[in-house]
Amino acid sequence: AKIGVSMAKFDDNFLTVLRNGMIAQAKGMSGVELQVEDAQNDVAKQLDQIKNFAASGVDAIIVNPVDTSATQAMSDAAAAAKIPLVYVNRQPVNVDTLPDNQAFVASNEADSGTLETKEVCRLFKEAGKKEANVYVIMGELSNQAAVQRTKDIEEVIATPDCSFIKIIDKQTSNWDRDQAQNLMTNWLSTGKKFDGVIANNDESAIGAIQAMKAANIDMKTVVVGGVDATQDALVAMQAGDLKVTVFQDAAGQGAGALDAALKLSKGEKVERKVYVPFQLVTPANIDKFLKKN
Amino acid sequence: MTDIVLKTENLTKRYGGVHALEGANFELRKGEHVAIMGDNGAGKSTFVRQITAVEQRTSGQVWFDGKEVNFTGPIEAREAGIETVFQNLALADDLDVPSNLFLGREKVLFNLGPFSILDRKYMRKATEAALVRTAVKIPNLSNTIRHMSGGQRQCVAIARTATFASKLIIMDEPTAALGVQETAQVENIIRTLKDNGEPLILISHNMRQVFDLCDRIVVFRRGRIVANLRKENTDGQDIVSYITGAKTGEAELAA
Amino acid sequence: MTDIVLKTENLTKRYGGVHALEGANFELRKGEHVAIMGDNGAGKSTFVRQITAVEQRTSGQVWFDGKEVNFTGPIEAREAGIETVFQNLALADDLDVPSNLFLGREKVLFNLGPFSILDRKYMRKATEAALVRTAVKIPNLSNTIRHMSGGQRQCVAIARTATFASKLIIMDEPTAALGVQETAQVENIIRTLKDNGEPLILISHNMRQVFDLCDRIVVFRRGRIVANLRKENTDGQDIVSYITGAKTGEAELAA
Amino acid sequence: MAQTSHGVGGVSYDAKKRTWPAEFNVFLALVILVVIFELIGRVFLGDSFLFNTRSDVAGLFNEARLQIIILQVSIVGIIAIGVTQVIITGGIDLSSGSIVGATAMIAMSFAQVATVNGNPNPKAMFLAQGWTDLPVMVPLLVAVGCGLLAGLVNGALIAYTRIPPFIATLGMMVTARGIAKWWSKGQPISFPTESFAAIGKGLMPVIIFLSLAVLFQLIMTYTRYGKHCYAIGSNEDAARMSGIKIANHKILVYVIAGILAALAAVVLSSKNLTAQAGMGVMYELDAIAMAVIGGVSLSGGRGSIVGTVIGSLIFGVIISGFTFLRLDAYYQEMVKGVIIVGAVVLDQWRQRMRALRA
Amino acid sequence: MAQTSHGVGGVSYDAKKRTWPAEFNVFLALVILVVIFELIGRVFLGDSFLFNTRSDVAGLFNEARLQIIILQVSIVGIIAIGVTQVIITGGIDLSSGSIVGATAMIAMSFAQVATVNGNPNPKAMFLAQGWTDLPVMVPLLVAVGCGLLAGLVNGALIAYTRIPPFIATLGMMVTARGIAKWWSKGQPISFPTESFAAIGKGLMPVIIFLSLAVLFQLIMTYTRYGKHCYAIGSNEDAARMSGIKIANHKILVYVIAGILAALAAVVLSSKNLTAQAGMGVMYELDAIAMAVIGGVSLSGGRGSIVGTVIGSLIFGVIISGFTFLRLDAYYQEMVKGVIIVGAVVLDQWRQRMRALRA
Ligand SMILES: Nc1ncnc2c1ncn2[C@@H]1O[C@H](COP(=O)(O)OP(=O)(O)OP(=O)(O)O)[C@@H](O)[C@H]1O
Ligand SMILES: Nc1ncnc2c1ncn2[C@@H]1O[C@H](COP(=O)(O)OP(=O)(O)OP(=O)(O)O)[C@@H](O)[C@H]1O
Ligand SMILES: [Mg+2]
Ligand SMILES: [Mg+2]
Repeated sequence: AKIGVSMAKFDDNFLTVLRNGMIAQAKGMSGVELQVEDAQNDVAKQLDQIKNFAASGVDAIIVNPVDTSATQAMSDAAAAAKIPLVYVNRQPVNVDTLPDNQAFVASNEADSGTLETKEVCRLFKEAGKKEANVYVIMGELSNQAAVQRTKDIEEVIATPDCSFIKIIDKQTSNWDRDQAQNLMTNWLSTGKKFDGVIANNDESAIGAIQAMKAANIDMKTVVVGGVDATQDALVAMQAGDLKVTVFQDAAGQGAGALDAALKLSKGEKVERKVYVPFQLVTPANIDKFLKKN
Repeated sequence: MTDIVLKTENLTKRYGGVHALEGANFELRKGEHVAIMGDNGAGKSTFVRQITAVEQRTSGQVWFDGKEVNFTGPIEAREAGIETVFQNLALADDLDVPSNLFLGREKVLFNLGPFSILDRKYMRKATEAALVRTAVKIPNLSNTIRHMSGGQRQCVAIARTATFASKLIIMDEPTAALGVQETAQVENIIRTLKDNGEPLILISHNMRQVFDLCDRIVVFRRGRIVANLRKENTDGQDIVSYITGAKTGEAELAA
Repeated sequence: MTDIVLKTENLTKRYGGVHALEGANFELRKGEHVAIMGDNGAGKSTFVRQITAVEQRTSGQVWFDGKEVNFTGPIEAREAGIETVFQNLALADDLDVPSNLFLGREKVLFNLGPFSILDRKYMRKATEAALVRTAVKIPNLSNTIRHMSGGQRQCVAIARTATFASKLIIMDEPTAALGVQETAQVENIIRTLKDNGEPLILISHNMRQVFDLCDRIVVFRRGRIVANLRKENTDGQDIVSYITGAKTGEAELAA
Repeated sequence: MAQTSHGVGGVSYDAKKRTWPAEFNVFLALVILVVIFELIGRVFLGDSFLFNTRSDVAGLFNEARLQIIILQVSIVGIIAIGVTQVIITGGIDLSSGSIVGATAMIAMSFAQVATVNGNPNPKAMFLAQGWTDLPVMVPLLVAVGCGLLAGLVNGALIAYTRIPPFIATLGMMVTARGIAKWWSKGQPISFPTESFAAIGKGLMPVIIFLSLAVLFQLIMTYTRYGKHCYAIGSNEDAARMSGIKIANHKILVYVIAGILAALAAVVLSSKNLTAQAGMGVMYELDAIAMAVIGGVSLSGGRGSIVGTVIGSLIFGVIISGFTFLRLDAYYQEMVKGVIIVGAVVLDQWRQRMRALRA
Repeated sequence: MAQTSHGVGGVSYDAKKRTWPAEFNVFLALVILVVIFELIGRVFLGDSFLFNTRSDVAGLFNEARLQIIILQVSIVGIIAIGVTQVIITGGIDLSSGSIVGATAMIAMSFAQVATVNGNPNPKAMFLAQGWTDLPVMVPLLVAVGCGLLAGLVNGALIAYTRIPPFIATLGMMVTARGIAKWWSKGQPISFPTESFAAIGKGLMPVIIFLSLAVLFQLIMTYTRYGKHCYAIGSNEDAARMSGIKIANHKILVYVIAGILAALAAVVLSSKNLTAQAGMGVMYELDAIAMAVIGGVSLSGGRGSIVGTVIGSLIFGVIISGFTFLRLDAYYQEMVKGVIIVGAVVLDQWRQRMRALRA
């Protein structure tokens, strides 16, 4: 079977693992041919890719949506071409009205920022802090995961349980380690006292850690949290610099999506929704994740 | 005073430390053809650029057609009725000959503001007619100006100026690149203008031409007007001595 | 045959449908000064551009300095010893005068390949000396060429050509924009070249100049050489009739 | 020498020796590209790029492919029509991609429905104000207004302060992207009305693109506006001295480019049934590349809309061809760069050959 | 009229009336910007932008801020040095950001350690081949090689096929980004050796940036290379007719730009202890903007490295100023665009004033 895959972007650490999970799965099966395209984070390009797949007559399409609210047009396009479609990793907005031969395999993005911030909050309490000041490093402002995770952080901090945490400032690093490093150095130049940094992703957290280390800040005194559980992040955690990150089973999602697509292409029924939960990673359970991403 | 077409008082232009034009007092009367001569870098073109407002003058005043004028750009000068052949010709290299001739005042079929439809046939015909008067040969009018010879370019610029009615024509070295025949034709055009009573300022290095065509000769030297002589009261030798500085002094005013 | 510096056979250039140059046969001997005349658009500059390889010829052959040459660009022509004042002058507008004079052959203090250190003092001095010979006045040598008057630009281009030793000098209308004094000076420069036995091709529309300075006159018309006359065997009237086409026919060859 | 004419006197001119329009070269590059894909397909995949090899559908051509080739470049193509005019006047417009983003966000928020599947629209911006289910003219006018405003700012900056177009539009690029992100604080805006959604449905984008292209090709060729674009791009000083009102003209050009970008935003968000702040990123570069591949000179004064349309088709063929060949995505970008360069090299090479042979 | 000189004869020249170097304007814009931030800070935040208001550290200035202002632009600044030379010759380089990405990936894979925290390096590219813990010269030479190659391709395309630099480098931009993604199939490459990590540590990027800037400012002013850059940018035809070897020179310029981009990649990946395929995205635009803000003319022939350095500082001040003012991230981009344009407008305005007053 020929399967067309459109990924939101290629140069994203997490999505790369997801994609590789899918490719590894396909290699193990005979007669499965994957055609993976890079939508370069462009909704319109993604829609065009689906139409290009249709023109090439693939048997099923897997989409890792750039934008979960842009999926209606994609569903329509695939339905018009009578080709099964599986969304992966990001929950499409039209999830309740998906046609019969469409499905999705995704995680609930709202969990990641919540898990991260709750753990940061717990660590502060454990350290006996009555008041904690934090900086928030956001991802790309036009990206939903960034918007969602930032919202999660704010919601957790708004709960009475964690309301002793104050956000000094929140700025964007565009997911980028270098920008995060520069941003953190700029913050350090203001001389404000702070107790932690909550970042939207691990790369930004690592950038902040590097800036703090360059400024000779004792990493035991600050709590830094990220999301993704990348290899670099896990190493930073082993070194005691990063305190919290959140794992998402990328490879598992990829493989699951491929499974669903193959079944749909054969006309079989599949579960409409598959949720793969996020998992909190701390020094306590890090060993479980070392080989995963 | 009423027959004075153009008058400048104390017209001055400096480029940084370069004093290109210093206190020029100049008058041009109705129907008069005046020549401006002077060394290279004497300030002749600078004088023209101030009058036509291609540049903004440092100080001084200009009267044109009876009133003081402060043009903010060459468009205004042109709209007021000053047609100029600039030394650098001011042609659009990528356009063909008719487009250049009618640049900025295209003939249109319907007026739809900026989106007016051009009357291309008419412009082509008119261009051919205008070029015939200069005797220049241009093998293909649809070639771009970029691909024209030096003289061809100059003839296009002259034809453009001669095609449209105006109150004052200024030509900055119009025949510099022209051949023998073309020069003769352009001189004929200038004579026709004279007969029609149209005033003209001619900048030229060609003594014969100046004496043939003009009533009065103004000499620039180092940014200053050093002589202002009626043709009858002077000769080539005299002019040269003003140009080189052998004779000096704010010269006797001709009437 | 050994005293022939430059020879072309059947040199032809077409631009699309424009036959700008058709089968030009031309010879130049050691120490000879030859003038090229002709109407605007007759193909004079085109002829120069083919010899100096600014453009690639459509057909024909060129011999220079005893051997057949096929320059692929103006650099090669220059390296072979042909110095040219082009009609469009070929100056870099944003550079100052000394930089333009030494463009492409800067004097260096240490040779470090492309990163050689320039000898700026020397170049400035040499520029002043070279410009004095043309009598042009330039108030500030550090101003960019963009801000020079037409004649000043032309003088810089001429000074550049006259400063460097060469086997053949070509000047395309070198005095077109020059004043009376400057023209006289440049003519002196050309006479000095004659005295030194350096061969020269001069394109000019100025009959007096041509008869003053050159040994032989070649007339172009509509892309063809229509006359090739020793100065002694002709006069201005005769030349004009060739230019205008009143006289025609592959003219009697001068020796 | 055959038949010669003499123009206005002068040297012989062989009128039969017509010069090909510059667009021909580009068209040739397009054809070569299609043939290459077709050949590779036949030889290595046993499949046809353009022709129909499936039994379940009728017709000579693979219509789905023909459609997507042009459909996928229609939106950037609309932008490229404006960008072409800007470049012909000697300018450049880096802001079009961001204008698309900002306009899509703003216009879409006036095109939303009140209820989705019986629930209140979760993404509606102006639900509280009751600005939902508005007639399609409202978002359209809002979009045109946005494009006009952005173009006006670009044009006025360039015309009056004389800063380089690169900087003025770079500033607009950054600012408009900021506005796009700020408008809904990064949230996408979705669920448009039926009538709004109709604008980008099916082949509508193609129809809009081609109609605009024809319109502006005519304008560039036959009107004073077009003539002045070329004149200004060719020699701005000369145009100024000839009395062309440079400032007014430039403002008009950038306003047109802005409005076209805004129209592209409408089509784009309608086609995708959503607007998001990241829309249109890098579109400006693609649009410029389409124009340049189509023979528009970046130094101004030369080029045509027709050329740009052909340039956009080259893009479309590249993208569809890659998917057709099932080329690994990693190689696609590398090869795409090579093909863009190759198309222009071919064009240059043919022009030089012609000049030499002439 | 005071003291006048007559140059080589001719009209009066008032030698005392010196024209300010163009860089002065840009510097003024920088100072104004700093003053604005200082004032806003004092009035609204009760804090100082540049001066030290803390009791726990010594010194007049807020040294941390002074450092980060320049540190954060050093890497793009290194690129801008090369881009400035390219623009002065009348070209443009859109590929530098992608060259950074590709070079960082490739060079970093030769700079990895074998073991991290006792485990084998999970990200090592050449663990199997045993190419780990190599001396720092290896990744450095690999980087220079990458930059040289990319520059050579750019330069050769532009010099020999005569395609516009915009297209040649756009092609390289797309291709090099493709290579960056393909090299490790999208995976980041991390954990470099100590010696490699030292290159980007602390203020090293600043030192490298400023040394390169001084070096190339001298080269542009005092050597034949510099003179020819200006000549080609000013009038390429004239330069060609004057016997400058245009092709060779252009290739050299693009090679230098490529190598500088590669050095920036080394510094960047060393500073961040990682290389990622997305590194350097949009750096080319920032670098070009720095140059143009610094007074480099996009039509070629004018500008200087000093100007570009000041332009880069304007960028640095903007970024730090925003964080200092704790400006909402959503507004930052909007304001940044406005400031970029404002800096250039100020420059233009002063130049025009000067021309009028002269
Ligand atoms: N924009 C400028 N900046 C600086 N100096 C200038 C500028 N324009 C002209 N100049 C200088 O002013 C002087 C007068 O120049 P102008 O062009 O008026 O001379 P001209 O009399 O027309 O000479 P020509 O006969 O060579 O055309 C010259 O020395 C010239 O170098
Ligand atoms: N690149 C080109 N493309 C097309 N036609 C050209 C090109 N260059 C020159 N021509 C044409 O070739 C003819 C000869 O031009 P050329 O420049 O040799 O004339 P010329 O004798 O030097 O004239 P002038 O005395 O005016 O300088 C002209 O008709 C010109 O229009
Ligand atoms: Mg002059
Ligand atoms: Mg000529």
